[in-house]
Amino acid sequence: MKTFKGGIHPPEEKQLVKDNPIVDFPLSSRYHVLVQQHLGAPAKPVVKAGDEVRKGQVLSEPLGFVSVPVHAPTSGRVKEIGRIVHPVTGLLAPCVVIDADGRDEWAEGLPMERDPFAMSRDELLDAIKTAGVVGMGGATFPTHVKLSPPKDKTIDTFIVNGAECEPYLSSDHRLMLEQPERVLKGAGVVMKILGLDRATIAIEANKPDAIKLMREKAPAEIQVEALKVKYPQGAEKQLINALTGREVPSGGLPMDVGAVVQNAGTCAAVWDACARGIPLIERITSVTGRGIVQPKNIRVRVGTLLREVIEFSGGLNGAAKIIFGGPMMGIAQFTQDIAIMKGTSGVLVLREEDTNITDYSACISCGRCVEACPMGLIPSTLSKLGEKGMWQKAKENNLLDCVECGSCTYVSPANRPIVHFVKHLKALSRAASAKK
Amino acid sequence: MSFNKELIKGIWKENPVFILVLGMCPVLAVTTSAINGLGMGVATTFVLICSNIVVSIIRSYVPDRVRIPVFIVVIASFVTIVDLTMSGYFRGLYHALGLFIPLIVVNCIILGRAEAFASKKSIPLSIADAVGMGAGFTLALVMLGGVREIFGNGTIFDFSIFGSGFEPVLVMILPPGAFLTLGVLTGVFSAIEKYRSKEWRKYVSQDLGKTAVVRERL
Amino acid sequence: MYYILLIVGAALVNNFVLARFLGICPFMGVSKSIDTAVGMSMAVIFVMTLATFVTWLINFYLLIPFELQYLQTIAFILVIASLVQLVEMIIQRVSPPLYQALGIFLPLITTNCAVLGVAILNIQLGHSLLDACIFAVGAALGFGLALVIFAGMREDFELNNIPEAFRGTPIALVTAGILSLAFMGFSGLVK
Amino acid sequence: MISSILLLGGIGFLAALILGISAVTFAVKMDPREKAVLDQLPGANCGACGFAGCAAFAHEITVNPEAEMACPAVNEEALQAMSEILGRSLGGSAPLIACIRCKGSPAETTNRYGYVGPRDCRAAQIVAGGSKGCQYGCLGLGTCEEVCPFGAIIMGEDGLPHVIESLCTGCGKCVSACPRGIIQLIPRTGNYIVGCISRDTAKEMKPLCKVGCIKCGICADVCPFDAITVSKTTSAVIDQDKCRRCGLCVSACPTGVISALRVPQKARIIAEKCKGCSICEQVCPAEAISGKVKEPYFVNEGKCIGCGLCIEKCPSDAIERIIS
Amino acid sequence: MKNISASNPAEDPAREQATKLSVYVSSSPHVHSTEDVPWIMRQVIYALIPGALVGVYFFGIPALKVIAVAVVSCVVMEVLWQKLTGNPITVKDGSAVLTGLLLAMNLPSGAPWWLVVIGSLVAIIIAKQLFGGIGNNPFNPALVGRVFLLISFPVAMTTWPEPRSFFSQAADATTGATPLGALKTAIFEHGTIAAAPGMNLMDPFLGNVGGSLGEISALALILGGIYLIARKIITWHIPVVYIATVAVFTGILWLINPEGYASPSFHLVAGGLMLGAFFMATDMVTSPITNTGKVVFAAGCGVITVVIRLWGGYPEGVSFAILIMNAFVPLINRATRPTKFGAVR
Amino acid sequence: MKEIVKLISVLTVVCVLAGLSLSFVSDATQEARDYQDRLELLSSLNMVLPAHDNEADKDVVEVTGDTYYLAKKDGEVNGIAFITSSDKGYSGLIRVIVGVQPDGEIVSIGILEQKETPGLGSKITEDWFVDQYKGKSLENARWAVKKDSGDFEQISGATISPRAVTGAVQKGLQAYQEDKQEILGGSDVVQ
Repeated sequence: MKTFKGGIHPPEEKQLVKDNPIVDFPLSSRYHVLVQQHLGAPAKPVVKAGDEVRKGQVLSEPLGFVSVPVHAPTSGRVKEIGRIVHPVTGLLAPCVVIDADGRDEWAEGLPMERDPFAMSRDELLDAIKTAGVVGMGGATFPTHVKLSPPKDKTIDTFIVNGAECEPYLSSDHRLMLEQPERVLKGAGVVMKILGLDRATIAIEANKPDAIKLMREKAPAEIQVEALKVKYPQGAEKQLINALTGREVPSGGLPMDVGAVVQNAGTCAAVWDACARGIPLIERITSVTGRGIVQPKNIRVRVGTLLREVIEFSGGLNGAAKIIFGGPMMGIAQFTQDIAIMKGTSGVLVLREEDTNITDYSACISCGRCVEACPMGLIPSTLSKLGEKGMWQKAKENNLLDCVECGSCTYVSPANRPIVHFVKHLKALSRAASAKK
Repeated sequence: MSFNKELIKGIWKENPVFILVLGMCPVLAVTTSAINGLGMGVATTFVLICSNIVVSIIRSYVPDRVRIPVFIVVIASFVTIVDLTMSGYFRGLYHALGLFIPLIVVNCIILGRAEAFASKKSIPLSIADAVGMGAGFTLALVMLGGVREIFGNGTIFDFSIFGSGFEPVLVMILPPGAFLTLGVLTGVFSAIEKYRSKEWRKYVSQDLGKTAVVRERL
Repeated sequence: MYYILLIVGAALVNNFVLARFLGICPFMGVSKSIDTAVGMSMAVIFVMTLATFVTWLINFYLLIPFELQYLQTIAFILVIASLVQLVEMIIQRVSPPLYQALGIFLPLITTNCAVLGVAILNIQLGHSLLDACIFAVGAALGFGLALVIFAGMREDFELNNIPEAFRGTPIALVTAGILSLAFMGFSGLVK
Repeated sequence: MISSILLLGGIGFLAALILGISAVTFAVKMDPREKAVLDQLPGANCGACGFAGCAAFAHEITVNPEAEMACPAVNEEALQAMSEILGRSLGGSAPLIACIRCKGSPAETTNRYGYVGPRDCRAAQIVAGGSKGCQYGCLGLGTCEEVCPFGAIIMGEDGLPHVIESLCTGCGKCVSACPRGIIQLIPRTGNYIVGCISRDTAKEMKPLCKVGCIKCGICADVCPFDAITVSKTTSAVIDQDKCRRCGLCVSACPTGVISALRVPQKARIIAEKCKGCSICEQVCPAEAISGKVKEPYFVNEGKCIGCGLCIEKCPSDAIERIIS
Repeated sequence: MKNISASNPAEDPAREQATKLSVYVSSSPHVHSTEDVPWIMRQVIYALIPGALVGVYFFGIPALKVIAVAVVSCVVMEVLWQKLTGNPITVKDGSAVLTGLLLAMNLPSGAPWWLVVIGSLVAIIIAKQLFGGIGNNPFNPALVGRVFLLISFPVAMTTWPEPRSFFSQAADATTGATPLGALKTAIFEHGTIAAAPGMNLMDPFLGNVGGSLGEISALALILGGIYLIARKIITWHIPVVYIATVAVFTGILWLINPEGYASPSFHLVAGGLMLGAFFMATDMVTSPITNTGKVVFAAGCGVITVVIRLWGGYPEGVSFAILIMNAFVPLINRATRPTKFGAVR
Repeated sequence: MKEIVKLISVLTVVCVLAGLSLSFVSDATQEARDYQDRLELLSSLNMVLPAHDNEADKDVVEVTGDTYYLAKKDGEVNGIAFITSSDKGYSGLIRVIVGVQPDGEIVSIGILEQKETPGLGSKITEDWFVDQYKGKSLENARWAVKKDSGDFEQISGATISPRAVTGAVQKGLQAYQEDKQEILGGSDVVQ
């Protein structure tokens, strides 16, 4: 079975939620739509307090190429442009607060019916951008940018990422099981944009049902590949390496080796955007973990408060950590008053015994992190440098190549927060270069 | 700076061994016993004083380019004098110190003091500096030699201090013992210094606390 | 075989730094990074050999015939000091890259007691000219070895949580002590 | 005897010849300051500074404006001389001093969550923006104490850093290390600072911190020198150039967020010198000076606020500060 | 930066607050493997038990006493130091116990108690705590303690009680030589190994020889080593390469001159090679991080061991070899950095 | 140019002055040093030779490169001292002075120089060790340490050094036996 070098195999814990069918989250009375839900240039709100908005209406306009708009998740009135804690930074960030009118009316002309395969490449890219599609795996990088490689890069490989290597999460799994067509057709649109006649869907071997179903449904030009169950199998660079044997050069992008990777959920969103003009206003999220009473896979509107999602899932039970995303790369939250974003692939609630809040001690140089690092780094050295804040030396030790997958930190017997140290060093390095 | 201040600073505040970490070679090599340390210390002090005097006298006549060679010649002369004198009158010590008598020439302390001090200061101050530095150096050597002799041989200045049941810790009078002892001693010195400054900091911060009270009453 | 033993003896068994305590100042001072340690080692190898060569000649052809052995120290140090300065200037003129690599370490060597020490030891041990030079190379190699090992360890110390009081010189000395303990294992290897 | 003189003289002559010729042939141009600095250094080339000899260190310290005195063998006078040569402080005293602009100890403030991770403010800041309830407040993990090369900052038992005036050199390392910009460098002559930089309104701040600046503006009103500015979204700021160190703002502040670095030194009139001109009485903002014209005036210490205006204005240098 | 993160809720106000909010925040990842430092230390201690048992079997109560004194004094030293310096007490991680056990296994069973205590002092205080405690020591603490003792008290450290079965312990223990010691004497006197007594291989393999109490039985140590490899505490690289280097090196010399050099099989089972290869050289803190580095490290250990054994003044070179190679670890680590993913080739 | 002249003259003058003063000191201490040298030799000779009334250090015979010092009482040779050495010591040369009666029986021995491990091999300088050689001759003793089934005590933990001493003494005795006639006969020749 195809795989890459390094990596770890933490307990999968998918059984909590993987067999629960997707359920629709009921309409809420109020939504908090963060303006900044993507990586890249900020967007500017175009509505003001008191405005009436309809479902799918644009709420903000992108400022720049690497930027996307956000849309109203339902119809209603804009209460205010307020501030809410941003799940990524933990600081207050602007959001559009919408009081739902309960009618849930689509904006004019939505949803439309059109044949994406009849559209031109530019039209498709524009449709994707207008719909505010971003990477749904969690990175939230604007999809249209990823699909517009510079002319000098030849793309010959397109990979649909259905690996879902993060433990606990099953949103992509359920999506592939329940709506394989959206994924496959979306992949077809992406192939058209990239001008390719082949694609690969990569799925970790722990989802045999999804593999089987995909193999049945997929057209001939889309090949389904089973991957060894190993974290971070779904990381772009590792995925490309596993499937093609190519290594994305240090500091480079997948396109440098002719590859484009899109998450399965993103493909589905691309299909909606291109075929029906529906913007990205809802997503499938696994609400799971032993700290939640009824783990569920839900289809939830962007802007829904976490508090409501938790209530919908039966409430908390001895929660010690609430995480947006998976346990390996997700972001811990300190309040329930935050909103679901486009990139929220999961809401994970861990109890104290499932998570890791113990003290760390000195590195004992066991080398396990070196074995585990998929990027061929020496995380132990980086962590020691992090302790001293020596970012220049850390850069000499390939600091910037770290993808923060967390494998090293998972295996560290001294429980060292290596990823945290890496983030710290990267921040110091950024601050220093900003100064100059 | 006063004469007295120059005199005493070498003993603790600018101790050449524990604080400035100069002239380590003889410090480590000859301190297998307290008496050797004393001999080396006295010899070095003698050279230090004499060369400081001479350098201080001739300082204004020496052009920069040949300053170091001239100083070295001066120092080497005194070292040779010590060497010859020891050979003639203190044979036992002469054998014990061995190679390290001629090597006094390259002891950083001597050239360092000649350069840093004697080449700029008057004769009396230079003498004070030399005596102070020499005393500090000797003190350190005797301490180190004493510790090593006590543990490595069970004696101090050749007087047995433990009973016959004592097993000497041989390594102390071997090369590793020299490094370890000096390392631990400098560490302890610096710990004492750190401890003292911590106390002082504590005092300062309490003082700040008092100021805070005053502030609020204002 | 004799020469190998001579080198091994000077480099490992009676390592200049760890067993003979020569050149401790630069050992402590220049061992903070591996790069400088390597540069310093190169410079020491070169100067030690050269100095040994010249001082041996001076001793054998000047001091001994005129019965002036008591001038040994003063003559040697004067020669070494001038020699180092001369070498520095020649290198600077002839090969600027080499000067960049070695030159900056040359002034440090003047007062390196290892250089004077090896010159005097050679006379004391009654070595022939060839023996003396080989002994000097061995000694310098031993010095360099100790220096580079030590630099590697000290670079790591930067990242360790050494108790405050022991940072810097004290821990370097303790490390040298343990290293010296380990090198005791070579004793008896060569007499 | 002759042979020894000849031999040594000969070697000396040769050595000098070589050095002399080389001095001329290989003369290398050098920054004159570098040379002057080198003269001040011990010249032992012991390598203890980490550089290859004194010349290398002299070069470094001349060329690199941030290099600090690393020579362990140099004495205070030489240090002073070198500082003069280079026109900058070499780790000696500097005109600036750091001050901490937050008084929100854990007892006075709230926490948002339990932080698990390295004890470093910068590291804590990147995880959900820091655990302190107030976005602007001190995280209290002691990074400033850690980075201070002079041991001039200590974390007090109140969980806040404190600057030790006598050790602080104003190097600014703590300022750049603090992720929340709480530390500010002020002139050493300054004495009063506002211990808050929050941009929250009084209402927003109330649940988070009991001791923050509530932007009431009383201090600005009371300041006789217009040295304080404050707005609804910026905490009060003291313009240290205008501040006369009278301390009126301290007593006026309702939350006690303004504090003094040190006790103000009060004025005392030297009776022998005082000519009784009454200028001091007129300039004193606190009405602390009284007396009869042409007789020595005196200061009411209880009222004196130590602003020093009288000292400045006195034509006969008859007023001094009480040094305690 | 202080290496404290979350502490006891009672002591840490932030933690207490969190308990009220019942939510913690930390950087990702949020899950962790169950294998922590104490677990690793425990595994190594388990793996040492067979070797220690053989020692106790052949040397009796004194061996047990040495082990007990070493373990207790190491733990006490660590606690004392940490109390004195005001650092958190870390004996719970088990490293001090392990150091004590390893130290004991490197001592003769007849070692007097004060000797063991001095060894523990050197191992824990000088070799470990002065460098900053666990994880920071560049040299293997137990070995530093052992070599310190060997050089300081050569007589006490080379007085090897004769092995006997546990059940036939006599009151007056006689002393003998180790196989390597006997070999060295034979070569020194006669220039040939023929005069060395008792060169059979079975006794040192099972443990029926004189020597440090933990090094005598190659079999028991190999069993422990295999356990460690199976548990993935150590990798095969260091023990296999170390042993192979010794075998190849001595093998070549033996083939050249069987009169002057003992056979490789003898060198493998005699002395502390197995203890060193499986337990001392593999100490994580003091061995290289990468597998390539481990190979280089082990080969160096092997060569130095053989050089000291064959030509040096000491009959055994394992301790010295490992200590010397410990010093090289930073350099080896630098030289054997893994190639990073996507490195431009 | 002027500067060079100054440089040269200053350094030369300093060197000349140094040479002058040193030769003066050397001359002044010459006697004392010679006296110390002789004292050293005499004290070791007196240690190993029987009571005599001549100046043994001046009553010297050289045979095949070895020097023999003769002690005489009333003009009769009553003891011969010679220096022998071994390089089989643990770390370097061991020099032993041996005093024998004309018939080859040892009066006493003394260790002149050794670099053995302090506290261990260096115990060969202790009285109990040295004294055991008294009265031994080639005929009446087995010249090996007890461990090698000889007659001489070894030092626990360090058998190498006693072996070296025993070997050295034996070697010296053998040399003496071989050249005995010449040594005793030639005693009058060299004065």
